[in-house]
Amino acid sequence: AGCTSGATQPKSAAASGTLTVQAPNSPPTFVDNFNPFTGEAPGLNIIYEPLVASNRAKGGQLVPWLAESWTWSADGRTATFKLRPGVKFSDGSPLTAEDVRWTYDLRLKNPKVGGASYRAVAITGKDTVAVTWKDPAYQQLGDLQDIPIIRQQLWANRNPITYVDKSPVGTGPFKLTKFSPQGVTMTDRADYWGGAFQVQNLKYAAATSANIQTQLQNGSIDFCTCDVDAKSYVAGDPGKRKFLMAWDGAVVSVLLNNGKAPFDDVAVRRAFALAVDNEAVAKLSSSKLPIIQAPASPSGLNHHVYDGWIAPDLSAPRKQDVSAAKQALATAGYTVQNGVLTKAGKQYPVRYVAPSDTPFLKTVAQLVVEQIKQSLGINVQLVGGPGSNISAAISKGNYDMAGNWLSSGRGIYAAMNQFNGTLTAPVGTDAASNPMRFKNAAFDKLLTQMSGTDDEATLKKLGLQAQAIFADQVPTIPLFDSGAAGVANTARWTGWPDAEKPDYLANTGSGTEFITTLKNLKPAG
Amino acid sequence: MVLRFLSGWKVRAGLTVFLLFCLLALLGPWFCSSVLHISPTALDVDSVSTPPSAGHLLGTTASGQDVLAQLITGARQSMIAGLVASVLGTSIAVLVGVTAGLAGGVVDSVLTALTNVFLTMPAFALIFVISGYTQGGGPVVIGIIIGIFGWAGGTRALRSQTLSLRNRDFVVAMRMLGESRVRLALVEVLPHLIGWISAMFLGGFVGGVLAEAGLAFLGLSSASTVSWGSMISEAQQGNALLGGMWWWFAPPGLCIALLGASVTLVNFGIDEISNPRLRNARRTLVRRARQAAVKGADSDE
Amino acid sequence: MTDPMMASEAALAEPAAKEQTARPRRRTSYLGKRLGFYLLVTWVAVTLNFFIPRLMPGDPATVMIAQITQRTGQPPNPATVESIRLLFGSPDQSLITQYWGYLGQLIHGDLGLSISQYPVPVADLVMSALPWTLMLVGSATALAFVIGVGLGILVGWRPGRGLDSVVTPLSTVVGVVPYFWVALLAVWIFAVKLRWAPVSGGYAPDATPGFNLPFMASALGYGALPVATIVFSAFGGWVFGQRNMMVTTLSEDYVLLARAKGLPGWTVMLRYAARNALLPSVTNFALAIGGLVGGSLLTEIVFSYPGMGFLLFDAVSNRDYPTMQAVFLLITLTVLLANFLADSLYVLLDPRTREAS
Amino acid sequence: MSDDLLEVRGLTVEYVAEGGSVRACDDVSFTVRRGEILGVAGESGSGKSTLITALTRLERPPAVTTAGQILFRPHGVAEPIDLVPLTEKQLRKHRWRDLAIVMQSAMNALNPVLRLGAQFTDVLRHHDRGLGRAGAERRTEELLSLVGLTAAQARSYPHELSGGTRQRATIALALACGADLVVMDEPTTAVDVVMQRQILANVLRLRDELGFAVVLVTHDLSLLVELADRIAIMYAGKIVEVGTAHDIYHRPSHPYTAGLRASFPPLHAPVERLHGIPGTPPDLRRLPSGCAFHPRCPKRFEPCDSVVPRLSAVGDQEVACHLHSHDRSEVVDA
Amino acid sequence: MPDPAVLEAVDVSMRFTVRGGLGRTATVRALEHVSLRLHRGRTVALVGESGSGKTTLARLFALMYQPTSGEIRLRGEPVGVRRGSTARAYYSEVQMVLQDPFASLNPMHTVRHNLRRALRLHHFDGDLEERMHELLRRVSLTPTQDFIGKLPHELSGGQRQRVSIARALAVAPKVLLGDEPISMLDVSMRLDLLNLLASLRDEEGLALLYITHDIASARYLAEEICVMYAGQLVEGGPAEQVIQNPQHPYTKLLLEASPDPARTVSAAGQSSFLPIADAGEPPSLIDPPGGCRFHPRCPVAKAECRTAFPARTSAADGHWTNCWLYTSESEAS
Ligand SMILES: Nc1ncnc2c1ncn2[C@@H]1O[C@H](COP(=O)(O)OP(=O)(O)OP(=O)(O)O)[C@@H](O)[C@H]1O
Ligand SMILES: Nc1ncnc2c1ncn2[C@@H]1O[C@H](COP(=O)(O)OP(=O)(O)OP(=O)(O)O)[C@@H](O)[C@H]1O
Ligand SMILES: [Mg+2]
Ligand SMILES: [Mg+2]
Ligand code: NI
Repeated sequence: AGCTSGATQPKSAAASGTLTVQAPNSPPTFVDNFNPFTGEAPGLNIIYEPLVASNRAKGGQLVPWLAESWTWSADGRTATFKLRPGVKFSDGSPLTAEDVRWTYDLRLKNPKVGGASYRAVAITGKDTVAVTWKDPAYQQLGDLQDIPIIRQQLWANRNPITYVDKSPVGTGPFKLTKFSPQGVTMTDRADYWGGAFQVQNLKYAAATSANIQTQLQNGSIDFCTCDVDAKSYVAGDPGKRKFLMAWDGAVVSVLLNNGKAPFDDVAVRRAFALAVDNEAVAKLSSSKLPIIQAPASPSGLNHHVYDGWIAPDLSAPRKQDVSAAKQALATAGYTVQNGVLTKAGKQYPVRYVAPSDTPFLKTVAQLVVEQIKQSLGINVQLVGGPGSNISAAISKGNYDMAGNWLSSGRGIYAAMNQFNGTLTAPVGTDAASNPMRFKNAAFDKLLTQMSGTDDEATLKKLGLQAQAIFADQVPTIPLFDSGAAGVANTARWTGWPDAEKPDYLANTGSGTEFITTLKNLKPAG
Repeated sequence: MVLRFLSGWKVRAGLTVFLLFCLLALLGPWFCSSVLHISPTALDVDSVSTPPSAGHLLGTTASGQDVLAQLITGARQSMIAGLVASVLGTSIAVLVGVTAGLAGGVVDSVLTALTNVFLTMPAFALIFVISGYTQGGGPVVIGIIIGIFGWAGGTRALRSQTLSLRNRDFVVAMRMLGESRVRLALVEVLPHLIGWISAMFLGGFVGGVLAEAGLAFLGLSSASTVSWGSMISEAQQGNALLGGMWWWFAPPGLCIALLGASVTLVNFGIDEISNPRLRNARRTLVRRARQAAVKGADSDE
Repeated sequence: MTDPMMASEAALAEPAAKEQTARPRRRTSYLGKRLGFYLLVTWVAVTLNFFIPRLMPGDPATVMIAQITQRTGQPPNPATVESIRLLFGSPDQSLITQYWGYLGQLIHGDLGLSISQYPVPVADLVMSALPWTLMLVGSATALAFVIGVGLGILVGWRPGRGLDSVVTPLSTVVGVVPYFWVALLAVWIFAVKLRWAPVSGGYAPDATPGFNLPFMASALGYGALPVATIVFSAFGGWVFGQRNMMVTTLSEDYVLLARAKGLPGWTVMLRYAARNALLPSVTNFALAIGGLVGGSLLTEIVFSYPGMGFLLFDAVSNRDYPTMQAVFLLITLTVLLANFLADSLYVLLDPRTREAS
Repeated sequence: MSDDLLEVRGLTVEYVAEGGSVRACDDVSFTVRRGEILGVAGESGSGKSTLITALTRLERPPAVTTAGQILFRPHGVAEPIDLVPLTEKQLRKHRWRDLAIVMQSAMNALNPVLRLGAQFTDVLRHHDRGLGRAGAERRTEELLSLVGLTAAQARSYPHELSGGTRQRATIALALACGADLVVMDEPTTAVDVVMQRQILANVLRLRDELGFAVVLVTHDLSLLVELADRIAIMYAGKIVEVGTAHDIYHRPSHPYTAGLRASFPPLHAPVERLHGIPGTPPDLRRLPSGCAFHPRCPKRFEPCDSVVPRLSAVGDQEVACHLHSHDRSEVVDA
Repeated sequence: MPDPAVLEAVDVSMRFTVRGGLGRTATVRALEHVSLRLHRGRTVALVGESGSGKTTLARLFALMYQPTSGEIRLRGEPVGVRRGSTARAYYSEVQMVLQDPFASLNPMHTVRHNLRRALRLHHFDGDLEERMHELLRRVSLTPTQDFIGKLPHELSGGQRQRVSIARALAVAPKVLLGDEPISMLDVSMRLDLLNLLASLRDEEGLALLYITHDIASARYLAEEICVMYAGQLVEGGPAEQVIQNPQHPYTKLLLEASPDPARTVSAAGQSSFLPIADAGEPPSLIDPPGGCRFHPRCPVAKAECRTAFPARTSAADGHWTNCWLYTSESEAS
């Protein structure tokens, strides 16, 4: 004893209304830049707020945020937003339609800020703003949640790219009070439009994946969205420690490079998918969670988020079927020689890239490789490396198989759009979208149709067709449903969302979701 | 000389352990698969994170891999990395250092400048960067990178040794017989550097093993092969210590330490040979002689 | 690689020739040469540091897009991708043009803007990280040196005795235990189990950096464990080298003569034997300082210490070339500085290398 | 008897080693009188340095004094002190004050990182606690001037001085505390003949002024003959002959002495073909049986290879040779 | 002097550039205008104090450096530093025996290796083994089969020096340069080696350069003695002449200082050490005194001694000196 402030439990913290969380992205130190365009300081995503948000716990349902409501024009190209009254920036000035217009317009004018899928923006009334797209854009509205609204007065003379903002002014419920590279402290605002919060002080502590577990264990952090050994953490004090799974729609999958042999051949993709036992993978991957993650649907959609959207015949996971897999390979003319996939005398060695700094992806990779070796006799070469290398390899198409999580919780269109063949790029050039390089004309056509409707029934119908193509073409091998795991200590704060069926996701990485989480917290006892 | 080298307990103990490890590296994988019938990569989904038991003598990892099998196969990877690093590093060091020392003049200046550049380069950082680039090309690639960036330190010592050897009388004498430079270098000078070279080699070996472990810890080792470093790294990522899984965390570290210790012990011996002043009489002998002297003096009276 | 046998050599430059009768004739040209040499080495190192990272696959834009994809659960829309590419993607200029630009910037002391922390100047990042590393590794290196050399002197003074036969093998074995393994164990024992020290970080999150007591106390508390682990791993190397130097020195006639003079044991040990046996260690210490910035990678990662090592790790992960280059440059400069220091120290400490009066 | 400053009796020094010990000094006995110069000559490896270090109790492992006495009678001490059983601490009282040493190579004997003056003052002040810094410096100057050096040289580091100057300085250092006995191990082998003579002339003059005794070790017998009062000849760890310089030169009794004497070509006398001593000095680890010199001895006869001759008086000299054993005296005549 | 010189140094000077601790450089003027001739079947002894440049001259003869000025001539032909086979050709005529027998044999190689390399390098095409034994016999290392397989550490100093000589002889040289070949040997073994050298000279007709500190041994072995002081030759001539009738004050000093027990013959029983005046030390060669370099120590120095190096004055018997004392005389006469 006798040492250090860090290890001691801030017991008095609850009394003073302080919540300590791990900063999103877990950097070891923070950099004092709260510029909403370039900054990465913690808390940035709750200082600034967008017009709309989506609730991933509800299948990506759009939620009004700074906009109270919106209406679509008949052609589906223009959405008119009605701003919420009484929204104030943290400097006390009110949010105006001009602020919104200016914010949106900036993105159109400055290509380096970018991110604008719309074509034009205009003020149509005292507190209404119209945003116009090129094509029917019902499915594009969600993009707006990534655009934080800033105050024109402050930013008009700032270069949005190069300005280093140390005293941010936003509409969010907390304002910055203290910055230190090891911790950021924010206090709540009395004049927040969403009402009062019980959490008066919010602290972001620097904690990396290497030490978050210990910091949780010794109680210096109340909440984190993090990949930890939640099972042993919760088991340590089941009464006070809570596991939260933010089902954000993620499906852990094996990405297959559809753009190059051998996985450009659907038979090979099918064979590999059949050769994998996703049940075992799911089980092994859940060894550190208090729950067992469910094997994924062959539709590639997460059961939790897309309950009701998944075709009933695709709801059950694909069963491992070694003989079918072998059959598929044989029919397509493949043989396995010395552990190498061979067709017509040509050999197709397979490389599986997996980031070595994401433990569970590495474990998944090891197991999948092992299973393929066992079932098909193919020696897949496992290639590791730092995550940045692996993402570069995936983006460039320099891989055959890759472990990653996929699928968006922002609605069926967003989920399926990840396989949009028009957005991909050939092997050798960067594909930011669809690095699987999956191309299917019928599938792409369905996507265009989905984009032009906001009728749920139509969307569902198109979704079913898309799923069928997906399950048949196997652009990836969905393994199991996942999400952003998190743990919370209820010693000081209660009111966390339900673990089984949450109404919203507790996730520091997403601003609006985290604000909702914070809003619902109450001091313990 | 060889006998003298082998006479100390340190050298003998060191060599024994070292050879055991070599044997492990050589035969380990075969032993694993053919005798113990365990695979280092197989994942036992049903027994994850289990402590040592009859089924898994050293327990399993968080993903159900057999720790013992990993430890045995890891020996090969770690030692290959160390070996490649030290063979390459020492070879470059000898080539550059001896050439610079013997040739003198412009060649010496250029080679010395080269050495200095490599000395000032942030070696470990660059190794870190480059091995990231190679996407875990396995222990050989890692060893090569470590070797390429790690040779400079020893080169300077070798060069100055060669410089002093170059003007030693026996070299001068052979030169005055008309002996060619290459032969002078290989036959007259090099044998005298054996002590240095082998110490450098062993130092490089340990350095290589440690560097590989460090890189593996940073996530830069090959994903398809198991090395002690990658075991520690995975154990750390798997929170082995917090979870009380000592059987996962402890053995690879201890193995590296043991290997390093054995090599260091051998180095002690080499050091004593190359620097005779370090050899001192066995204390017991001196004490015994002194006691005998006292007794003799007593009986004389 | 460090091995004790290279201990006897001082610095980067030529080992000081022993022809001491030499007179200062061409001192200016010597200094010029020296400076020229340093400049040359710096230039070569800077050049390599520029090109090697850029030969790695991937560019900052790809990494950033991948990060956004992970954070939001879906790839950014094409407009965003476009803007990121515009900002950070492969510039249109050829590598050579970029290189000249970089050199030009360097000459003006401009390290550029960080990419991963855009648009924060790299200089700011470095300045906030450097003091931590200097403090952490600096104090640890110094401490390891003092402890190791002190022990080395003690055991070398009576070679073969009990202390020597225990301390020497033990300290060398300690030196070959993988550093991070020891550090992780230390964290587990002292931070997790015993709770004597914080788990990670450079100071308490709520401390305000600056010259105030709570902050400094917190920084000390946070630094204790990392420093201790470095010292633990590093002191052994000094023990062995110093011991051997000591043993070698003991057989020198002047030590024998000092004994013959009837001087007390301590005087002989310290003033005669250790004073001389220390010389190579001291210059090696100066050289070890050169490894300060570069050597902190593992420590800082294990302890999430906010220093240069972590900065570099982060920069590499994010393909943040300007930051990487700055860190590399700093490492190169510290190494050169350390060499200069070693040179000067040697001259200062060993009168034989000084000019005859 | 009271004239004897030092009496060495049966001194035996061994280098202990795993494979058996080496006796580098074997049953060595001799006396040193006050104020005399005793020369010790012998070939390389005959144990001269070993003798010197054992005499001053400076032997270091693996050297161990296994037998014998060193009876030392410094001024002001009535009873002779046996140095052999003394502890390091007890010895420290006598070191330098009574017993000083000059080493073979002054370059190595002076601490390279301390100025010359400092190496004087630390010993001066250690042995005379009352002496202040200034006093010690004054004394240093005096001492240096004894050997013809200046105060300025006290401020030099050893490496800044020439070999001869350094060697003179170490001699001045040896005189710092007024020792009764100064032991010198080849003090001039590293310097030139001219400097050698200058240094030794200095030693001789100082001896006459200060009255200390000198044990001087060298392998240059011709020099010793000029310099020493008495000379002891060592061969393979044993003293084979002791006598006055004159006797040793003109009437060598031991064949080895005779051979040694004939190994120096004359400078002025007519040149004749000389032959030195055939063979090579023995390896102490494998000494020949009997008299160690017998394999090289031109006059060896039957007991030489079996019986070790003891040192015994023959006239003024002492010789260890069967030629001069009392019971064999007839053989000499024959 | 009947036949022409086999090897000669003609007016050679040698300067070394040395580097000090902080990179300072200085020039060591190790040899100044030295000429020396070696003749078949004759020994020239070169004596002088340590650092006077004796080794430097020997090394110039051995073509280890290129002289700064002047030249080395082999049978009248100037030779320069060379490499490869031309170097080998030179070394087949000129060989050197170094001072330290403990250092001049590679501790890792046997006697056989040393001899065989020498023979091989110089294209010996007879029975190698037989020739090696013959060489060992030549240097009295008998029985030869006992020695041929030995490593240096198994040999005594004298034996090693014999091996060095045998190695030099293996190439059947015309000139043997001995750089203090006996100074590291035990007193008792020195004479044997000198005798060996003498017999080689006499029987093989070697031209011998014998470098030594010990003027008495020079007298013993050599016909001719040259005295060197601080890089300059100051006196030379037939051995007996130089010893018994030294001209140069330095030679006189050297002779006075050399131990000579015979001097005490008269004073029976009492040691009578002959002290000499404190004559200072040899100068630094980096900034040597001008003129005759001995002048600062010279008891009879004159004004011109400081300014210029005296010309050589020769006597009829070949005894010469470079000293102002005699220069003026000869000029006067
Ligand atoms: N440290 C040692 N260990 C073992 N043997 C030793 C050691 N030092 C000396 N000897 C042996 O002791 C013997 C005597 O050595 P010593 O140094 O006394 O001879 P020395 O007469 O002084 O010779 P030198 O004239 O060469 O100085 C030698 O045979 C030597 O081999
Ligand atoms: N390679 C060299 N570089 C620089 N200086 C040298 C070199 N060789 C010799 N010298 C210098 O030249 C001078 C003459 O040296 P040399 O070795 O020829 O003397 P020496 O007469 O052989 O001396 P000794 O009797 O000690 O062997 C000395 O001052 C020496 O320092
Ligand atoms: Mg000796
Ligand atoms: Mg010489
Ligand atoms: Ni090294």
